[in-house]
Amino acid sequence: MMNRRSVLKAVFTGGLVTGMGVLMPRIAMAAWSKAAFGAESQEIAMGALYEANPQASADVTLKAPDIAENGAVVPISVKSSLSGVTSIAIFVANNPQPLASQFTIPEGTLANVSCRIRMGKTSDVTAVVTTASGSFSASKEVKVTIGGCGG
Amino acid sequence: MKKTISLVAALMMVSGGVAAHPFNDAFNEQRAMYGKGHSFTWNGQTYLTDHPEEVAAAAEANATNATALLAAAKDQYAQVLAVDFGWTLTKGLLKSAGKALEAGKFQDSMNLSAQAQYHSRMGLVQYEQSQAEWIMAVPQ
Amino acid sequence: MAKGILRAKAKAKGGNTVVKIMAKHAMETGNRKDKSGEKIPAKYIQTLSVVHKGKMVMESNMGSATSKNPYMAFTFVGGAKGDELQMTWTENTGSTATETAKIK
Amino acid sequence: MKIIKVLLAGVSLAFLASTSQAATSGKTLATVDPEADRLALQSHFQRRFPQVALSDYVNGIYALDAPSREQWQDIEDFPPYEFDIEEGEILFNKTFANGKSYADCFTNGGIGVRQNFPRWDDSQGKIVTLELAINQCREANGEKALGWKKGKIAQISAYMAYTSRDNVFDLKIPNNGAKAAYLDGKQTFYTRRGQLNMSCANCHVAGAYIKIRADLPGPALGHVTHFPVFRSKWGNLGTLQRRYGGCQKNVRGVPQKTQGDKLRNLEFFQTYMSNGLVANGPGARK
Repeated sequence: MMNRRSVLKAVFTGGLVTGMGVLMPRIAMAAWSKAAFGAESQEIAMGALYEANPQASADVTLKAPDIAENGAVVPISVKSSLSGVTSIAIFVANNPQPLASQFTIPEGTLANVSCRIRMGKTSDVTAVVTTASGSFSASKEVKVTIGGCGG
Repeated sequence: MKKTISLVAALMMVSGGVAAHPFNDAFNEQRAMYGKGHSFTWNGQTYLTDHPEEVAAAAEANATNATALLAAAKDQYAQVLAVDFGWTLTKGLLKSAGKALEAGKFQDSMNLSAQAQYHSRMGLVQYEQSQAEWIMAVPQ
Repeated sequence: MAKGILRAKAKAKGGNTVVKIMAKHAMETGNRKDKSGEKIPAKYIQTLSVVHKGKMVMESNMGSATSKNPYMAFTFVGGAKGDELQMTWTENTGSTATETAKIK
Repeated sequence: MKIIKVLLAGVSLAFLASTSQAATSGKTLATVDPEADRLALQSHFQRRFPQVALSDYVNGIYALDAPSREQWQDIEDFPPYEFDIEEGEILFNKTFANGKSYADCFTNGGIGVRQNFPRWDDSQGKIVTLELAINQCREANGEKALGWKKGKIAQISAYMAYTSRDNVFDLKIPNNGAKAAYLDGKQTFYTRRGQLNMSCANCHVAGAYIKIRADLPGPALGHVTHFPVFRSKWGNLGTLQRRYGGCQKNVRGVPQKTQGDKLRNLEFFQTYMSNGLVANGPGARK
């Protein structure tokens, strides 16, 4: 049964989720979601993708630098020891649009991805891993500094 | 009178270096602490913390003085560029000084010209000094 | 044949294939302004999918926080030297293309 | 042991290099000893960072700072300059209108020659950098010279550097002309300029691995081996001379002329300091 909140979300995501089981992770549909990618806060972006707020989990490993050498190119790796991972998403809380990347992990692909993201300023970076039993996350603050050597 | 003394004093101010003149130290210290327009006593004499350019900019604010000061600042900038030791902000200061002059803001123009000229003069000091002292920085 | 915008390094190792892909793309976010203060229109890769022998092995959706020259690396089970990977990218502007790479 | 240096915007010509000792020799053509200079610079860094292998200095700041190194290695895993190497190879192999190509201008067809540049050219009586040689080659074959700082020239240079990876720099100073150029470059390196009154050496000898705001300047040893570089800051590939201009602006000085005598001599001096190290360009930098 859909509660009011998820119905609203369903409308928000363009009706794509209507008719799907509530527990079915929407991300498995893999369509590029304007509601999620265009969202200007992490809460809204996550709301568009997940039923419930992801729970922090030690089974999600986020590798990110403490201090980014350059905010324009920040190497990030996410892996998880959870079984049945269907997707991995990366959020940068303080970016204008926090959702950076979303990876669909089909069966047979390991829950271990790397990418490079862009960060406007110091921010928490959050990786969310989705499995059949819910969404799990790991966060880390990455400092972005303005260097003295612009040239 | 004070002004003349400070002019001479400031011209003596070839600062820094290995054997810094104690007067320069005193001047730099006073300037750093109190800014311009402050008087201090050194060896029983009274001096002002003004740079010569600031003294020049304190002249009556009119078209003639502002024009002359801008020309002097431009000339000094050309000199420092000729030895390849210009500073980046100087060009902008000269431009602003020219605009202020056109707009009839003579005092603003003179202040900007003075600042530009100071930059160029210090660039030249830097050049002179570097000729003698660069070798000191080489690791042995 | 002119090369596309994707470069891939795929290596079969111990039963798995490690894939690294980089795209030559500015990933214009739409947040940046040009010198005259006009916003530069957004132009970025939205999706990139990788297919191995008819099976989707990775699909990535990207947002404005993906760096210029976007890069991703992942590992899938299977794949052998000489196999082909089909990589399809789609821009927010609607342009799309499929490029291929061989597993080494 | 990091000291945070606070730089006053106002000029304070008073503070002089902390490394200074009474130096009397090495200032004139008669006393300058490039080999002694090189060894002195090496030993300066080896004393400061005894744990760092000499050969690792080609990686710049990443030889000294582990957290930066980790990010850099992630990027080098699939470096953004790969596109430029490809592009550079195409450009390099393109024939000019007269049927000749770059290969005709360089020894060994231009492959694996990066480590020989910059070099003293006796007939021209000056230092020739790789980029200058590229443009001279173009002009000799009736083509227009390329811009010095980025784009095609950097890509061609990157390709040529790529074909020269692991070749050892062994610049020669064959005569007094070359020696004079070396001395001039050395002077430029140690001379303070700009409103911030800083020399190359302030940041890259005494100041290497000391924070300047949020930046860690790289060591002067091995400083030039990895050029041209793809700087994330630029978002594209650039030549060493482009970086020189940027550095000089950073200390608020009007930059010296790109590929002019001064900066070519500086490049010669710096590269000579890296003799014995390998060419590893192009590189990725922050």
